[in-house]
Amino acid sequence: MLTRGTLIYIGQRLVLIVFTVVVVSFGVFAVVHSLPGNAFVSDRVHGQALQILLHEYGLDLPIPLQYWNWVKGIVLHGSLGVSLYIRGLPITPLVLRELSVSAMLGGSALIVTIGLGITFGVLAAVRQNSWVDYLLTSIAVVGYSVPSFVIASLGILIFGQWLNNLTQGALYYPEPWSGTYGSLAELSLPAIALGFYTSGQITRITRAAMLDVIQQDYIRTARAKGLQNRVVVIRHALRNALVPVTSILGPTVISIITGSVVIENIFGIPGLGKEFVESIFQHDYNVTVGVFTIYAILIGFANLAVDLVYTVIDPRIRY
Amino acid sequence: MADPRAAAAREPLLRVVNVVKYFHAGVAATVKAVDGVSFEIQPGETVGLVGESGCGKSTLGRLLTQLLPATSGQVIFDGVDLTRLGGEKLRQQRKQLQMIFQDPFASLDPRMTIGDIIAEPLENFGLVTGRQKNARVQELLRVVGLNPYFNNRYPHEFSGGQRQRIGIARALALNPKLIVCDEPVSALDVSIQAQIINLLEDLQREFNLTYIFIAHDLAEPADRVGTPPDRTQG
Amino acid sequence: MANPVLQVQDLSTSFFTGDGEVKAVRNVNFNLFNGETLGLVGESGCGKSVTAMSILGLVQRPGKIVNGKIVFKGQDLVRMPAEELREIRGRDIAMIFQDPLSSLNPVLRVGFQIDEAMKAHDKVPADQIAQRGVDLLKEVRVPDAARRIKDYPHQFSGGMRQRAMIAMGLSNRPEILIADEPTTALDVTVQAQILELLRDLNQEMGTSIILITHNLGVVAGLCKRVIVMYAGEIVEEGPVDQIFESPQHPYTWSLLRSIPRIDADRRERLKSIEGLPPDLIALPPGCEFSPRCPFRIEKCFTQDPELETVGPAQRAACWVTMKRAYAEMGAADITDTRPGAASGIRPPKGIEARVADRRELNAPPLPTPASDE
Amino acid sequence: MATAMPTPATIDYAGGTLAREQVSLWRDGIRRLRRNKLALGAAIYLGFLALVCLVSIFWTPYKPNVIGTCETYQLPSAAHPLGCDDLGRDSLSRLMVGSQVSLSVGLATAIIVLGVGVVVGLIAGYFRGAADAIVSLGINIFYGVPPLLVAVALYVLLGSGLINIIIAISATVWMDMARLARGQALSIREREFIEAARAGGARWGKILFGHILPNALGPIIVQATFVIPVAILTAAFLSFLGFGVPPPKADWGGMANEGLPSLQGGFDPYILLFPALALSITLLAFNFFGDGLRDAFDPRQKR
Repeated sequence: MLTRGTLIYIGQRLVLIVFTVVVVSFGVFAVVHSLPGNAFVSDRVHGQALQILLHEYGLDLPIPLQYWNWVKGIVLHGSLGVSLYIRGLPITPLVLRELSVSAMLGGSALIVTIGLGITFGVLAAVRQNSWVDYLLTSIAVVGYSVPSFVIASLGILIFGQWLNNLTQGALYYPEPWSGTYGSLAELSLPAIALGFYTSGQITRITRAAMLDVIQQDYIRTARAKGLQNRVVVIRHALRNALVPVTSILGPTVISIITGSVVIENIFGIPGLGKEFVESIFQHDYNVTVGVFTIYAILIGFANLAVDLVYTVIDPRIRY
Repeated sequence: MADPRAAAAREPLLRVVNVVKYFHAGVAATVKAVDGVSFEIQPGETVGLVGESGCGKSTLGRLLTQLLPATSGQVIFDGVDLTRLGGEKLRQQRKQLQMIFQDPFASLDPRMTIGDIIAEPLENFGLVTGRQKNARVQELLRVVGLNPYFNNRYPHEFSGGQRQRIGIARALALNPKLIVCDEPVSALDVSIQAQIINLLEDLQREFNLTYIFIAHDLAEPADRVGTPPDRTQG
Repeated sequence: MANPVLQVQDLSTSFFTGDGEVKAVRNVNFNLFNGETLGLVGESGCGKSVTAMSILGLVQRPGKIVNGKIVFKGQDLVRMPAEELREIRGRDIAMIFQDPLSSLNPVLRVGFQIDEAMKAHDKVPADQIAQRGVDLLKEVRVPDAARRIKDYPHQFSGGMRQRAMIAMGLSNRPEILIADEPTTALDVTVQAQILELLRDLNQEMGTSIILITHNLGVVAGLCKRVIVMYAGEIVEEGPVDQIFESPQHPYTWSLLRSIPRIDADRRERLKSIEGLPPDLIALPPGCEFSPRCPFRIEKCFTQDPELETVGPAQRAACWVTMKRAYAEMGAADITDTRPGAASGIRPPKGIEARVADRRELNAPPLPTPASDE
Repeated sequence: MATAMPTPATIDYAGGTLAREQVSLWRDGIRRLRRNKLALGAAIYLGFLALVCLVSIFWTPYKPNVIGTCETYQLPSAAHPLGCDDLGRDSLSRLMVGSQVSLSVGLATAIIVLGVGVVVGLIAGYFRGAADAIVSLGINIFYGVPPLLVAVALYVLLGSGLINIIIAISATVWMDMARLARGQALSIREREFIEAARAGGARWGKILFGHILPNALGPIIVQATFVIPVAILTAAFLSFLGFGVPPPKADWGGMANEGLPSLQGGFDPYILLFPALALSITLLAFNFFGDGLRDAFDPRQKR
């Protein structure tokens, strides 16, 4: 249902996304290019040779001008520039490939998160103050307390060492990533380690929202109509409880992106997050800026999508 | 506004001239909450503003006390046009012009003792200090029929009717000339409503107050209704 | 007034909270007759809504029906399995609530919510549900029903929402409709329309109605018979005319006096009931109204009165009763029969209502009416 | 001002006594918190942790940074209850010292965020208009990037060191607090008692800090307790990725990082396990405590 108001709203949000992306990319651009030391330090290039290299990559220009050239490159050629570490390698195809890996991992983690979180939350609320509730809420707190690298390490320990013979390597693979994207064995452990953290938060919010909604007058009305309990819980309560749950989907996406940086590094998954950390260590700043920019765009659209989901769930919200 | 004091005793305490309030809703839409209201009140009078909920009468009450700025029009209180005042000058006028709010549960700060609530207007104008404050608060509590030793209690310990008495005590603290009562009893049980109306009547006699009474119960036009408080309630 | 369609017998419902057992409803007995409109009146917290919720089995934890029977068509609803009771809810006994905005699900269309009530039971054939939804909205006089049925609740006005609630309640042609403060959240003009609607529906369909309200004025317009509750108990019941004409319980009398009247002399003070209802966890001994009662005698502090017949079909739970109070205290009889007429009556001199509370009872009792030796 | 106001004779003290006798909201909340066994246990653990942290400043069983205190990869033993790491340092000593980093990062970040976020948020929410537009834009921009990456970038810019880590983390978590304070200010400013205060002639400073802040304090404090674990977690992530306090100073995230290769290589898993456990239990304790606090002071909780 795209009304005129909604389209205007989407337009406004796109402007905001562009603005944010520009601010973020410029900020990061300025930060990394003003860092002490530059990409060529590790190559032990000095003096005249360094000046030539800097000039070749346009790094001797004032930062605003460098940024302007960078933006021009994106707009005119769709190019995020070239790598300074592997000198001259175009970044764009590299990060796009890595993005697809990360997206696969993040998407699987999102499914884990939402599926587990909402199921646990609803069950805990419906069985409030029973052992089911205590168990599920405890799992949730553990979920958002234990760092994902701990979960990942435990996973490696359990499935990679203790149970490796038993599971025939299912759920675990030795580094490096094979490249067969979507293989369940490769994806499941990282996705669970990544999604577990946010699923705890979704459980908590879903439970709280359900408990709140169940108190509402319209739930009493639904019961007074003689509806079956299942219908009351799912159609009347959960539908309303999803409104606050939706509100943390944006932060959830951000959280998963953050987590993926760590998880990709542990499991050696060649995604954006691993690339980001490597680019920092390698002073490959064009890549750093590129990754940041892609994340900013991604988060902008994720938040926009969440806001549009709102209008589907709650008819009172119109833009 | 040439020397309002010189005018005869019939000079109205409050003169409202063509007050308009629009709210902006969305990009292009405006809601006309109050659209050109005019009336006058003589000292000691009680005027009822009656209308169904949503007709803008609560907005009007806030325009009279300048808690909301009017879009246009004048609110002349005691010869001074409040709509032209701002900041400190308007604040000074509040000494004369107080308000009793509709919801006795929402209009008292839950984190303050009722002593502090009642004394707050006095402290805002630097009118009391230390022991004086306590004495004055206890006096006000007595006036509205509450136990004066409740001054260290918190609002949630009181019933709706008692809370409304606290709100009345706060409005009386500055010895105002005019009190705008915004549906002061509509949130109370019928049996309590009468207590509060009676108290307001007593206080009016006692302190020579002028009331503007906002109510929703009589289906009469919201222009100028010279209705006494007990008639506007149902 | 042939046979009762609903019999409530010795109903007691309590809420078990951390502070103790809140006895919200205690030993309530009444019958609802076929086609009758019965008023259930009292201040907030007197147990009238809990009584209604108990009938439908909607009392939620920590609340629980601790005693009593609710007999509907020969079956006891209290002991009925949950699934059977669910079938009765909405089909045979429907309920509408005070605040129509919060009582309608905000994310579902009005029409869907009405249809859903029919789909939950097999009373209305599936292929007729959609049409009947529109017809019902027309019946409760929602203009442009065919279009409005697709709206969401927030697109309806307050009065329209309550009409939609009523349509929902009536969708399965229930035998009993319980209306819990159906007009309290509405403007006066809309209130009148809703009451008129309920009266018409009662007359046209013969639905029995229990009307719950704190406002005796509302009862006067709609009900034939009224039950007055105080602190979880029935204190007086009887035909509306009679109760208005000669209330026998001092609480009813006080309630009637506190209804403001448009034709009253404006110089006259409104009558109020001083004090507060008792704490339902720690009830006062004796009559629960005694701390606030202007006519109490010493017996009232120690012994709880039972309902006794005080007139034709009228019963009250009071040791004194107004008849005696007036006769023995020298007051005139009540003659004015208009609603609220009783507000003109003053208690005899010397027993002006005074505030009292359980905590003050250690002090010497108030001047009691001379008598009762 | 104390002019005699004769009391109207007809009114006795209305309602006589209080509607309900009740302890204040705060004391009520603390009573509920005490009953929450998990929160109580968490509080006890956190007290113990604070003690360990204090002790570790002055004393540890072995020198935490001295290489070759014992055999590398030594398994737990009586002399070294938690074993030794890949460089032969005593793990228990390092674990104790590591608590300093976690606790100081958590607390310092919470304090910074409380100061900055609350003031910024309250001002934006109360004054609305331009102030709100600027603050909201700032919040939105910071929400537009993954916080860990921002922290890494700032860390690289500012250089290593505890203070820089705290600043970098604060920059990534202030928004939640600012948004909460803004939302509270926006909603509380519409409540009638704020209107009543204005009608009584209160100035904005009094309204903002005398009325709005005390009423928003509950959620703000609860939010602050959640800032602590998030900050500790972020610090651990940073260390784990190699952006922690400079070696040889011990911190849990960095210790876990050092333990990862040995785990993957099939060596001593305890090197990773113990710091991971310490971190997890600490975060769990902060979260349980925060949850307990929120439940105890949730205004909707009635009892």
